[in-house]
Amino acid sequence: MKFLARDQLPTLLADLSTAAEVWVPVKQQNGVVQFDRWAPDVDVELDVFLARQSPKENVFPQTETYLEYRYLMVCSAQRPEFTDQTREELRQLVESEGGEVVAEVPPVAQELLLVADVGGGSQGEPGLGSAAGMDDSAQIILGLRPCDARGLSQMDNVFGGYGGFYFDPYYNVRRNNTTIIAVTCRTPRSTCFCRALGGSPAGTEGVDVLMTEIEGGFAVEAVTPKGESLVERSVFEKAQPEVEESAVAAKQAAEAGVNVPFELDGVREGLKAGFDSPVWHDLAMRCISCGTCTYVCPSCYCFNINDEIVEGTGERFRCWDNCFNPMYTLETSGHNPRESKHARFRNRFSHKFWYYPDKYDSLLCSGCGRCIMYCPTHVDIREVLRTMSAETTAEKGEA
Amino acid sequence: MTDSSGNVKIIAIVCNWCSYAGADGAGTARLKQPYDFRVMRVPCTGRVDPLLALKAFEKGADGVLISGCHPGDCHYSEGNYYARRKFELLKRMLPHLGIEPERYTYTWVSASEAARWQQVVTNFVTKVGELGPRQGGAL
Amino acid sequence: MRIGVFICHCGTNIAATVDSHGLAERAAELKDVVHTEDVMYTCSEPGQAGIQRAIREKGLTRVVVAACSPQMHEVTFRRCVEDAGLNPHLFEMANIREHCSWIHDDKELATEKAYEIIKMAVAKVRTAEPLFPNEVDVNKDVLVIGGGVAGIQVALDLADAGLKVTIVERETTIGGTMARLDKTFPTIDCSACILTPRMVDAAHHENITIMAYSEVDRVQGYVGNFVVDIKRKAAMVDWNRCIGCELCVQKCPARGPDYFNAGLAETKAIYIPFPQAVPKRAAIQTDYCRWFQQGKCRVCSRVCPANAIDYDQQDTYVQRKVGAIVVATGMDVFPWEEYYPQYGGGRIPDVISGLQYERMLNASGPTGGHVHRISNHEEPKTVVFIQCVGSRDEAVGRPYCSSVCCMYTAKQAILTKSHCGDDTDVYVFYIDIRATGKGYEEFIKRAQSEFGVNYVRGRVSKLYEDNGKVMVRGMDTLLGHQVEIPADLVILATGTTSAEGAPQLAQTLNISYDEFGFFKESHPKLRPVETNTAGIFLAGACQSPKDIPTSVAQASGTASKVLGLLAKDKLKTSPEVAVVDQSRCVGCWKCIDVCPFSAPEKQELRDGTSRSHVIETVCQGCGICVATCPVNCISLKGFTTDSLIDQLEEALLG
Amino acid sequence: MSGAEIARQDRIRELARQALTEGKVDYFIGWKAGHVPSEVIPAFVRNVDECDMLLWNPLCHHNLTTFLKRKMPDPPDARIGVCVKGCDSRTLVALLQETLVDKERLYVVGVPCDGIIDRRRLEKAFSDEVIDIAFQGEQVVVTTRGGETKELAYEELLLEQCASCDFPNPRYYDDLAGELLPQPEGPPRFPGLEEYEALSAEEKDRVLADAFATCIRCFACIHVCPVCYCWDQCVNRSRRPALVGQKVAAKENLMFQMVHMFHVAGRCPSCGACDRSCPVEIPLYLLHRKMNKELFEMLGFQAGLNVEDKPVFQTFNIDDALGEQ
Repeated sequence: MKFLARDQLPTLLADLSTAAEVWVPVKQQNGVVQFDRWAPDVDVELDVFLARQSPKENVFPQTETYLEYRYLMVCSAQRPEFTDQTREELRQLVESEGGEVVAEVPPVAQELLLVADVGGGSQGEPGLGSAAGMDDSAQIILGLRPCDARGLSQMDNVFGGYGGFYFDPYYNVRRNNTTIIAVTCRTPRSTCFCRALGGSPAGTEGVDVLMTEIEGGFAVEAVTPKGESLVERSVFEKAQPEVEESAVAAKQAAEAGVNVPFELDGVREGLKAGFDSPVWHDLAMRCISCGTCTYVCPSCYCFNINDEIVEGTGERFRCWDNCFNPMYTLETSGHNPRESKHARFRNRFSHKFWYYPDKYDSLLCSGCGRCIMYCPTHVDIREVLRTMSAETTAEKGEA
Repeated sequence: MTDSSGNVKIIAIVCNWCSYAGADGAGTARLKQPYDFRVMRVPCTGRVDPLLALKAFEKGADGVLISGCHPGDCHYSEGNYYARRKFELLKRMLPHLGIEPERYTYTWVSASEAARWQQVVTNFVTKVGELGPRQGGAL
Repeated sequence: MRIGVFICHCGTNIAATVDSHGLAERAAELKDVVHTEDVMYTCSEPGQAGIQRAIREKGLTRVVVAACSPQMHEVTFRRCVEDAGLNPHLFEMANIREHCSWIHDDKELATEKAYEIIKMAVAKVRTAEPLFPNEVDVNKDVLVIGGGVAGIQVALDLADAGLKVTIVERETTIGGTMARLDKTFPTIDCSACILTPRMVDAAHHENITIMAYSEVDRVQGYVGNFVVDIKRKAAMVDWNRCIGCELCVQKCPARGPDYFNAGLAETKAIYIPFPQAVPKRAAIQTDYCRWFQQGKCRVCSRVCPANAIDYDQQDTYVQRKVGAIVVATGMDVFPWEEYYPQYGGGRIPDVISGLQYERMLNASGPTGGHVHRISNHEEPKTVVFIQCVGSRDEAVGRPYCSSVCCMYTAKQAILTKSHCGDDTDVYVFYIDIRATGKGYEEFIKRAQSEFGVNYVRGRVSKLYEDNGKVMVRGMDTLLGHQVEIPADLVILATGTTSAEGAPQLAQTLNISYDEFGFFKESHPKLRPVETNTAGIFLAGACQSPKDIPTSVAQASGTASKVLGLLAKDKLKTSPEVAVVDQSRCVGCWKCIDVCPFSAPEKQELRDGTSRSHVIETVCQGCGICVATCPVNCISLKGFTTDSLIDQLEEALLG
Repeated sequence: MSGAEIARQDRIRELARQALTEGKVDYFIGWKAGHVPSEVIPAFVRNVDECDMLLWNPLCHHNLTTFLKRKMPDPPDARIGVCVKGCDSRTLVALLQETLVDKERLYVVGVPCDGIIDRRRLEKAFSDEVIDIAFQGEQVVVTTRGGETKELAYEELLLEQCASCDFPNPRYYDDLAGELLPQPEGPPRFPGLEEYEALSAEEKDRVLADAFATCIRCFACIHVCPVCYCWDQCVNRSRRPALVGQKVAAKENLMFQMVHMFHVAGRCPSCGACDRSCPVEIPLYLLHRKMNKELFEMLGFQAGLNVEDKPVFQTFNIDDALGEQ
């Protein structure tokens, strides 16, 4: 364990920012705290309990360009047929344009070929769908809470190829270059329920370094090898025994401030048993079917992919999506299996506590409580889970 | 006045029956006009959603001009009456959105007003030209 | 998708300022463009054949022609591509002539602009979809608005061809301006002798209904299926009973100004404008009637042998369904009094308008054909005509030539000589003599040489009264000196102006009119009697000042166009109409609220919900609903939101 | 809480009970306490014995009209009782003008309102969580989770729009909960715009670009809006036409909000629901309230005043005197 004097925090940040981009919670002009790039004139905001959004966007940007492309007219008026000569001409063009031919579509359309300009980011090596062209510079996120870090770690499974599923190059390039320095909660809110999900206000899942606020500074623990090397820096002092004691006390106080509003056991079963329960209608009554809860959630990861194209030049990018969006499940036929509000509502909770755990062996909720706080109508996930747990009991009771 | 440098991009959305014909008339009369505007033809100004004008700004237009039949002369009798309320709201909101008021105008040019078309376009393009290309831009 | 782009030189009309050949090379690089060529005259026979050949040989699925305005040749090229097997709506025009080459001088900039215009057209045609017209039944009845010589001619031509025609005339009799004329040039035959038989023909024709003292109140519908509301103004006389005996007129004690005689005389409060009126029916001018103004009298009611007087009569409305409408509302005389203070502004009694003089010359007019001075009823010894009063005069906002004044002045000058004798001095002040019709120049010559009319080239600067004479001061520009003539009578060759209320009627009909109130033809040369609203046609002086021969000739031309339209049993409607994507309609019904044509309707689906549906044959394609629909689920075929955005992007991002 | 407030609350409960007992409605929408006393949330009451949980106090900010719009009633043909404040009632009137809610299936309880407090502003005064807000006469007693207590003046905590409210009384209701309040005189007020209006075009551009860079396109503003009812078909999501770019970036986000603004123009009375629902606190009132100010100056129009009026863009007047050139 190390100690960081409070007045040394800017020194640490300055030091860190020489090798990486450093992100910290910052109070914006309108009073909202969001993660922002650190710079010498930026105040780190650790008083406000949770930033408005988790730093999910640092590893999973809301909008991310996969590739840019443009059509080359190889069979235009000048080149009426697709011949070997055309192919050669195309090869030369590709060489000069620095792209990649990904499709040739003669003779049906006869007029176009697709050239990928870049893979992944906005500039760089060719390679469709690869992350080769991505900005892979290192980043350090300091000041997030353990629940936010846990949210990232839960997402890692879906993007990381867990269980042989898809490995997302974009996400992982960022994730691997990211170092997480979490800060133990000082004043948990009534909406917090990390403990109900096996977490803790001083939890270390997904954390590289955990800092705990104590008098005069922070008790600093390295959690991972990445963290070990980070705390080698000279700005960290060797911790005196009382630092450790204060840290334990601070963590215990934080733990005591977090409620356990429901039993996790039985939630999955309850959701399963109550899939068709009319109680979903009552629960969803208040929901206005927007997407706020998923976009402020540290672990919701859904996205969709769009193409936007002007005169042969286009871009393919992904954007966050959410299960309340009608197009989320809209089929090409026009049929939408989740047409009604309650069905979409049901999906969010079932996914977090039933489908995702079944597939990725992890919950998809870290109990930060943002969805409760920022829901325009204050739909309460705890109330939903409690109610659905009761569904099993009721069913069992009847049986 | 005639052909200017081409450093601003201006969209002129005109109705088929009056202003497009007025612009045609101006061409037929060889009335010289500035270079920096592109005409988009619609059947009626009533077809023009103010969001389309905003879309033009979003896509980088430095000025948007909408022109239709004079009130009372709409080929479809009512299109420009509906349109002008929307256009006026847009006109009042644009400065609020950080777009200088000179960058947008809506007006009426009839099929016989070739000279008026020339004057409208010239004035508008000149004003926008003086402001120059739009910088930055929330929209 | 295989787009062909054809870039026209239009001789040098385009090529002088736009590099058409260079554009053809550049356009070949645009996405989906597989064929480009530049053509000397694309609209010519070989030009069109070239397009058709390219469609066949290169398998084009879309065509763009960069040439003149679509208003000029869109129809031409649509037909051209259709003949080659392509849907006509997979064609788009890029206007690089009226909107580019003709308005710019700098070739480089104009070429660049033309390229962008072409790109916009290519972007538009890329999202174009094949469209197919609908067919609607055609009502073969015709409405003619205005019962002057043009309206009568149209009506008779159409009625003779077997169509049912309704003439709506706002005065109590048909006849129009011609009925007020004495003689006609260049033959000096009697106006009434030509016109009144035609009026009677119209009245007796089994296919013609005359609705006099009526006005068009509202027009709905579209070509082939107009619904017209006609207001029958209350004449205060039951015309089904009135026999036109004029007893009431003789006995009526109240007088009012006489429009028919151009204010030269007074008429009775109950009146019939002239003896040969058709229909010959009396009407009360309530403004002057003692019963209506003072609540006593009722003489007409007592003397009427037919018991036709009805003081309680109200305006009534009737509805007519017709397939075509002909507008023949004629013209009015320029109100010179307001504009020419230098001519006394109407305060010098012996200065009168050409039409007033026409009435004075007329044997059944207020003076019985006797020419005299207004001030003292003496026969004039010196008569001066002044031409171009209210014509060719930008100072009074009338830059146009009224086209009839030169000729009617010559006619009136000749008639003056014959009415007052050769010893009467007649002067005509003119700017130029316009005598372009058949026999017209010869007629002028006769006035000068045979009748001794003095033609003085120059404008009259001032008229004033002096010692019982009207002093005419002006410039003889040929001799180059001032002239001053003491005249007994001065006749102003007042110009023509559009008929009163013409702009309002144009708005009712949805047709265009110019700044002077004359109705606009669809194209001055290609579609001279059509308006921009399909099914509405023009005849006579409502379009521009015309003399009688021209009006009648045009009227017959109009009749043939109407016959051409109504020869079909079904009409194809434009497929460029609004269509609702019902899967996205949220049923807010704003479209129904805003449509001027009642084209959208609620349609119940099988699941019991209702969605909007646009009746294609009723939709006129304005797109107001499209701009109003919050979910943008209504699209206007041919002008979809996407195609507009694509064009924006081409113009702004390309 | 004042006597009047308590009387209103009692009356709401009584009317709800009556409506449910008589079978006039399938459920009744009002307000109730959330998971902490400082939080008031929409309540859906189906049983008579639940009526006592209905609340009325200056925390009842939710515009419940939003639960009447398309796709919200469950079942779709439910007969619904609903509480509306003055501002809420104008959104209801706007829906009624378009006949988009069925009057026959509706039972409206109008609640005269002295003003709602700005919870967001209040919370920013504390670093700890506010868990209780109690009303004692003109004072508001705020308690945090850590046990800190502060007394603040009610007047000073009011939402900006409430501090200069033009319609404290409902414009439309079947029954009234409490006595009508005095109707303010004078022209409508559009507070909070002066500072922004005084900025230069460049500065406004900057403010909007910064604000909309933080937008996350969650659709809260649109879904919470009672007069924005296209639901799944919102053109903001549409790819055909592609009116709004799907990238989440400042320009596209402002365009997104423009769609919302122009689509509610003439029907939006600036109830402020969108503003209060935005999770990243974008000052949407700057746009929507301004739009209403302009509409008023332009045509003397105010949205949602009388059921028989037409929304301003669904009609026209030939004599509209506007500023075209």
